[in-house]
Amino acid sequence: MANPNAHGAQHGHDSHGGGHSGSLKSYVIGFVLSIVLTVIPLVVVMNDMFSKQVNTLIILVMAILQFAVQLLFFMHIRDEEKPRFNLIALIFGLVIMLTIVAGSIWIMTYNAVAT
Amino acid sequence: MWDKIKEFSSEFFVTGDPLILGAQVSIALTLVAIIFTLSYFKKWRWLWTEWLTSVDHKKIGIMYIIASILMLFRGGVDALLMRVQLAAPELEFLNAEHYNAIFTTHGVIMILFMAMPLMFGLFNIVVPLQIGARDVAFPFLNSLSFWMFFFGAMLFNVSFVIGGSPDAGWLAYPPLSELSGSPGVGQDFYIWGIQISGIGSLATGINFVVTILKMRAPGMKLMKMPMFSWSVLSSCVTIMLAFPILTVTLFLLFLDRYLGAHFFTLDGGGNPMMYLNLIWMWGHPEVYIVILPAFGIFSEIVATFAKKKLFGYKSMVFALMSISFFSFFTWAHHFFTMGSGANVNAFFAVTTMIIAIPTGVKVFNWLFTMYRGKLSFPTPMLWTVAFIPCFIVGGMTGVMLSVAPADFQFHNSYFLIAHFHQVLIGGVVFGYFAGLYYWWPKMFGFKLHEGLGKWAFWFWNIGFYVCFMPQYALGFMGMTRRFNEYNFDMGWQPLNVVSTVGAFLMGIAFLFQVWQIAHSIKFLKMEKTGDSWNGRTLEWSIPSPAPHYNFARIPVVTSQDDFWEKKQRKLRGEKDAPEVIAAEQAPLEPIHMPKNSGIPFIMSLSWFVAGFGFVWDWKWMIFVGMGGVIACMLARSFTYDTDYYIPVDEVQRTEAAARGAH
Amino acid sequence: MLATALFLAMIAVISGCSSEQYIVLDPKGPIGQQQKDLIIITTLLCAVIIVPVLILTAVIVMRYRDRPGRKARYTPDWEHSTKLEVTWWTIPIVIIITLAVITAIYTYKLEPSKPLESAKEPITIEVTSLDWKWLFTYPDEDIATVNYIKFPEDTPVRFQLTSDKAMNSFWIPQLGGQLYTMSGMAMTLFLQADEPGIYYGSGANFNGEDFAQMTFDAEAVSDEEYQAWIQEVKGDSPALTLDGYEQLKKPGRSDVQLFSSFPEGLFQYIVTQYVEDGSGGAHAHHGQSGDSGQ
Amino acid sequence: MALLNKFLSGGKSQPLAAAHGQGGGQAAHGGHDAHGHDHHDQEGMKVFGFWLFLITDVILFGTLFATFVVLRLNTAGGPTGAELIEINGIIISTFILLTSSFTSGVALLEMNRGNKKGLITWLVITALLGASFIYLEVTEFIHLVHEGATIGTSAYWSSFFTLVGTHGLHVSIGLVWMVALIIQLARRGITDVTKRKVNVISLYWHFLDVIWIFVFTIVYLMGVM
Ligand code: HEA
Ligand code: HEA
Ligand SMILES: [Cu+2]
Repeated sequence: MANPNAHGAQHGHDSHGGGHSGSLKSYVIGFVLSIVLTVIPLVVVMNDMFSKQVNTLIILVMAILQFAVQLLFFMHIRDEEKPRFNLIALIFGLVIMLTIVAGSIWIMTYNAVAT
Repeated sequence: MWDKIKEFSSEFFVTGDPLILGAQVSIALTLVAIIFTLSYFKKWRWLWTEWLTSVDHKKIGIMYIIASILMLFRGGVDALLMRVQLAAPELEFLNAEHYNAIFTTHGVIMILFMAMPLMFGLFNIVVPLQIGARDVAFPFLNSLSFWMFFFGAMLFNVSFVIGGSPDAGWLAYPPLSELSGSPGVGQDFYIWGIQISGIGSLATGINFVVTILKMRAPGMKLMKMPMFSWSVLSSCVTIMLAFPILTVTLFLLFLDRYLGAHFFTLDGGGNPMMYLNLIWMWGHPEVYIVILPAFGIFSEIVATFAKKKLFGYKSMVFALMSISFFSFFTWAHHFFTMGSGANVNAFFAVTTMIIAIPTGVKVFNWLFTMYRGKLSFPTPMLWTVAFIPCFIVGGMTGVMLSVAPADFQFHNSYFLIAHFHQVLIGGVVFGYFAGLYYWWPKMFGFKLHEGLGKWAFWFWNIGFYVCFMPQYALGFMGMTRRFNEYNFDMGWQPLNVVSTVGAFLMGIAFLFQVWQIAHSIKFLKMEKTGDSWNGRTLEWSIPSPAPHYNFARIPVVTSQDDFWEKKQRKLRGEKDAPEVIAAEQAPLEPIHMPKNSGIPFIMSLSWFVAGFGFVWDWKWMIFVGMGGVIACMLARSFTYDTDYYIPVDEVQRTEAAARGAH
Repeated sequence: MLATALFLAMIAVISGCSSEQYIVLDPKGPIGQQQKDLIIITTLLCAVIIVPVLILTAVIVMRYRDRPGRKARYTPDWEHSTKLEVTWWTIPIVIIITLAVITAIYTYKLEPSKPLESAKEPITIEVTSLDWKWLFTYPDEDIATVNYIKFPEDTPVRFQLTSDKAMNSFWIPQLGGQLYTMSGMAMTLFLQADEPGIYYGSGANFNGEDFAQMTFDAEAVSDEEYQAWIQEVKGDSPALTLDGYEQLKKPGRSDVQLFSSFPEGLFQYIVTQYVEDGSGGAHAHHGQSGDSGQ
Repeated sequence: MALLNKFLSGGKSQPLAAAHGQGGGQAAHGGHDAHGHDHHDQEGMKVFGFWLFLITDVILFGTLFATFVVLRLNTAGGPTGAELIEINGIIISTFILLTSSFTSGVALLEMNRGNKKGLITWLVITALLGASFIYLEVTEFIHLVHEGATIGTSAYWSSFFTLVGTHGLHVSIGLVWMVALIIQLARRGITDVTKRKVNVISLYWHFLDVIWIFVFTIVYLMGVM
C-alpha cells in the first residue's frame, strides 16, 4: 500500500456501509429523539395509561420509530450511494425477520401445549 | 484403573459390531497410509503451504469438491446399505438401531456435506473467473469457511466410530432428539457438526454476495452478468437469510440438552412443535439454496451447447430472485398434518404452488434456448438434457404434495421420498455433475474421458428411474418412510427389490466416474486452449488451469456473453470498443494478492476441539478449543501484513508459459 | 424419452388399480374417497402441462441436434420474444390459480377436526402413541386396546390424538389422511369406514428404535358385532390400571392387548401431565381442533 | 508510482467508470489499475460485508424473538417475568446503552476530523458504558437466579435468558473487540484499515442498541404490563 491516505482523500465516497459522514448536530438530534422515544413508552406503561392493546401498540410504534432514528441519524442509511444495496438488503432482511416472527406466532397458536 | 479405562472406552468407541469394526480398521489404515505417503514423499510442507493455508479460491474450490465426492461415497454407501435392508428385511441385515442411524447420516451427509460443499466448490471455482475478478471479496474468510465446513463434517462423521451416530432423522425432531429420547452423544455430534459447518456456509453466503455485487469487471452491469453468477447471488442471499435460523434452532436444542433448558422438551412448558416450525424455516429455503445454482449451471451449459444466446435472460433473473424470495413463505408445507388449521394450511399450500410458476418459466426458457439452436451432446449437455424431464416430474409431484389435504395421504410416505430424490438427484446432483464436467478442464486443464462418462451417465439415469419410480407406487401402497422392516402381507417387497436394483445401478455409475477420473489422469492429455467448449463467458478467456491471479489484466466487459461476442467480432473482423482495447493493451502492473494464512485451519481445528469437548462435556477441552478460537480471532485482528504483490515480470513469465502452449 | 415412458408406465400401473395393494387409491371411507378424488384431479391438472412439456423436450432435443444434413433453423442471436414469454408465464399461472382454488376449497372441506355429516352419533376413540405401540381408549365404552381398534362401519369416528413421549402420526390410509399425535396436545381427526373390513393402520412419523413395529389393524364391523365385541372385551379382559399404564409406557413393542376398563380420565391425564398447577385446561388452548374435542 | 499510474489511466477510463458505476468497487476506479487501490476498495467492501453480517444477525435475533413470543406463556407453573423482573435496573441499562450509542457516534466524528486522541477517548467512554451495561445485566441475572429462575426453570425462562443473554454476549464480544481496536489505534493511528474498523464497530454498536430497544420493549415492558 503505497499511500493509503492519499487515496482515502481522493475517493471520499467509500463509506458504503457506514458512518463516515454525519455531523455532531445529527448525532445530538438523534440522541435526544432516542431519549424521548424511550421515555414515552416508559411513562405509558408505568402509569398504565391506556388499555393493554393500546399500550402495546404505542410501545411497539415507539420501538420502531427508535429503530428509524438509529438508522437515519446514527447509521446514516440515507447517505448511501446508488445502487442502495445496503438498504435493499436491510429491507429484505426485515421482511424475512417479520415473516419469521409473525408466521411462528400464527402457526403456533394452534399448536400450543397444555400449560 | 484398568476397569475404568475399559468402561470409558466401551462408551467412547462404538464396539461390538463387525460393520463398525471394519470401518474403524479401514479408517485407521487409511490414516496410516496417508501419513506414510506424505512422509515418504516429503510432502507435508507442500500440503501445508500449497493447500491447507491457501486462500486461493481455485484451490479452496478443489478442496471442497474432493471433500464432497468423499461424502457422496459415504452417503451413497449408506443408501446402498438401506436399500439392501429394504429389499430383504427378513435377513435382518441391519437392526433397527443401525437402520435409524444410517438414514439419519445419509440425509445429513447428502444434503449438508455433499450437496452444499459441491455447490460451494463450484462457486469458488467459477464465480471470480466468470465476473472477471482476481479472487473473492474476502479470501481469508473463504478459507475459514472451507475449514469450518471440513471440520464440522469430520466431527459429524467421527460419530460413526466414536460415541455412536445420531439416529433421530436428518432434521432431528424433538422430543426424540432431546436427552429423553436420545441420551447418547450421537445427537450432540449432530448438533456440533452441523453448527460448525453451518457457520462456514453463512460466511460463504456473505462472501459471495459481496463478491458478486462489488467485484464485477468494469462494464459488467448486473444485467450483463452470466446466469450462473446470478444463480449464485440468489442462492447466497437465501443462505444469508436462512442459515441464521438453523444456527439458532440447533443452539436452542443444544441448550435443552446441555443446560437443561425447556424449549422443545416434553416438560417445563417446552413445545417440540416450535422446533418443527423453526427448522423448516431454514429447511425449506435450504432445498432451494442447493437447486438454484444448478439452474444457473444448466443455463450456462444449454447456451453453450446450443450455440445460442440464453433465451429470456430477464425472465430468468426475475424467476431466480422470486424463487429465493418465495422460498421463505412456504415452510409449513412440511407439517400440514400438524393440525394448525385450515387457514394456515391453505395459505402455505398456495404459496408453495406459486413457486411452480417461476420454475416453469425457467424450464420453458431452457427449452427455447435449445429451440433453433445447434445442439451437441458432450457429457455436460447430456446431464442437462436428462435433468429436464427428471426435474419437472419431480416438481410436479412436489406440486401434488403441496395440495394440503392430499398431503395428508402422502406425508412421510415413499411418495415423498421419491419426490425429493427426484428433485435432489435429478436436479441438484445432475446439475452439479453437469457443472463438474463442464468446468473440469478449467480447473485442471484437461477434459474427462467422454466414453466412460457416457457409461456413468446412462447408469445413473437408468438406475435413478429404476430406483425411485417404484417408490411412488410404494407410497400409494401406504409404505411409510424410515421403516426398517415391513409386513409381507402388504405386498411391498417386489417393488422394493426393483428399487434396490436401481440403487446398485447408481452405485455402478459412481464407480464408472471414479474410473473415469483415474483413467483421464493416467492418460493425461492437457488441453492446449483455455476455451474448451467454445464458451461464452469470461472464464473461458483465460488459460486452463487459471493462473494464480486469474486475470493478468482485468478485462472490460461490454455485453452479455462477452467472450462469445468478442470471438464473433473477431470472426466478422470487427474491432472491439476502445475501452476494451485500452484495457487489453495497458501495461502489466504488479498484482495485489492476499497472503496465505494458517489461521483459518487452526481456528476451525479449535472449533472442532471445542465441539468435541461439548459433545463429551469435557470442560478442559471446551476451554482449550474456545481459547484457540479467540486467540485466532485476535491474532487475525492484529495482523496487518495480509497481502503482497506479484511483480510484473513474474506475471509476464506465467502468462508466457500459459499462452505459449497455444 | 426414457423419463416420459417410465412416467407413463408408472401412471398406467397405478391407474390400473385393479390391484388392491394401492390402498391409498382404494379408499373405504368418505374422507379417503375425497382425498383420492383430489389426488386424481390435481394429478391431471399438473399432467396437463407436464406431459406436453415432456413431449416438447423430446421433440426439441431430437430436432435441433447438430447433425449432417439437418434442415432445422438456427438463430444464434434470437433471445427474446415477448409473446412467447407472456404465454409461458400465463399458462402456469392459470393452472396454479385453478389448483389453488381447488386446494383451498378442499382444505376447508377436509379440515380433520370437522365433524362428518351423518345421521349417526360419532363414537370417540382416544389414541395415544407410546414408545412403540398404540394405546386406544374408548371413553364411552370404558374399554382400552393396544395396537388394535374395532369400530362400527358407517359411523363417524372421532379420534382424539395425543402422544406420551415422542410424536408420531396416526394414519389409516384407506379411511383417510394422517394427523400428528403430539404430547401435551389433543388433536381431533374424524374418519369413517363405509364398509366392513380390516384396514391397515400405521404410525407415519418416525419416533425411535422400534418405530416400524407401530402398525395396527383397524377393523370396521356392523353395529351388532361392535356391541358384541365390547361386551366380550368387558367380560374376559383384564383391567388397565395406572400401574399397568406405566408398564405399558415403557419403551418396547407390544402385541395386541385388550382391557376391560382403564383409569378414568387417562387421556386427559396424559395430555395435561406436565401442567404444574394441575387445573388441566389443556384443550382450551388448541383452537379449533381442541375445542371440538370437548 | 502507483498514484501516477492511476492518474494516467484514470483519465482514459473515466467515462466508462461513470457509465457503469454499479459494477461496484473496481468498476468505479477504471478497473485494471489494481495496484494500490483494490486495497482501498477492500475497506469499503469489508464495511458492506459487515453490513450483510448485521442483516444475518437481524434474522438470528428475529428467530430468538419469535421463540420468546411463542413460549412466553409457558411458565409451567413457575415464576413469571412480571413477578421477578425489576424494571428500574433495566431502565438504567437502557439509558446507558442509548448514551453509548451516541458516544460511539461522537468517536466517529472525532476520527473523521483526524483527532486520534479524541477518538480513543470517546471509544473508551463507550466501552466503559458498555461494561457497566454488562455489569448491570450480570447483576440482574444473579438476582433472578437467586429468586429461583434459571434457564432450566421453564420454557419462558429458557427463552428469556437465551434472548437477553445472546444480546449480552454480543455486547461483550463488542467490548473485547473495542479494546483490541483501541490498542491498535494507539499503536498505528488513524489509517484506512483502522478507520474501517472503527466504522464497522460503531455500526455494530448502533445495531446492538436497536436490538436492545426491542428486547426492552418486548421482553421487559410488555412483560411487566
Ligand atoms: C432440491 C430440492 C427440492 C426442490 C427443488 C423441491 C421442490 C418442490 N417441492 Fe419439495 N422437498 C424436498 C426437496 C425439494 N423440493 C425435500 C428434501 C423434501 C422432504 C424433506 C423431508 O421431509 O425429509 C421435500 C418435501 C416437500 C413437501 C412436503 C411433503 C410432506 O412432507 O408431506 C412438499 C409439499 O408441498 C414439497 C413441495 C415442493 C414443490 C411444490 C416444489 C416446487 O419447487 C417444484 C417446482 C417445479 C415444477 C412444478 C416443475 C417445472 C414446472 C413447469 C414445467 C411449469 C408448470 C407446472 C405446473 C403448473 C404444475 N416438497
Ligand atoms: C442430495 C441428497 C440425496 C442423495 C443424492 C440421495 C441419494 C440416494 N438416496 Fe437418499 N435421502 C436423502 C437425500 C439424498 N439421497 C434424504 C435427505 C433422506 C431422508 C433422510 C431421513 O429420513 O432422515 C434420504 C432418504 C433415503 C431413503 C429413505 C430411507 C427411509 O426413510 O427409510 C432411501 C431409500 O431408498 C434413500 C435412497 C437413496 C439412494 C439409493 C440414493 C442413490 O442416489 C445413491 C447413489 C449411490 C452411490 C453414489 C453409491 C456409491 C458407492 C459405491 C459405488 C460403493 C460401492 C459399494 C458397493 C457396491 C457395495 N434415501
Ligand atoms: Cu419444502
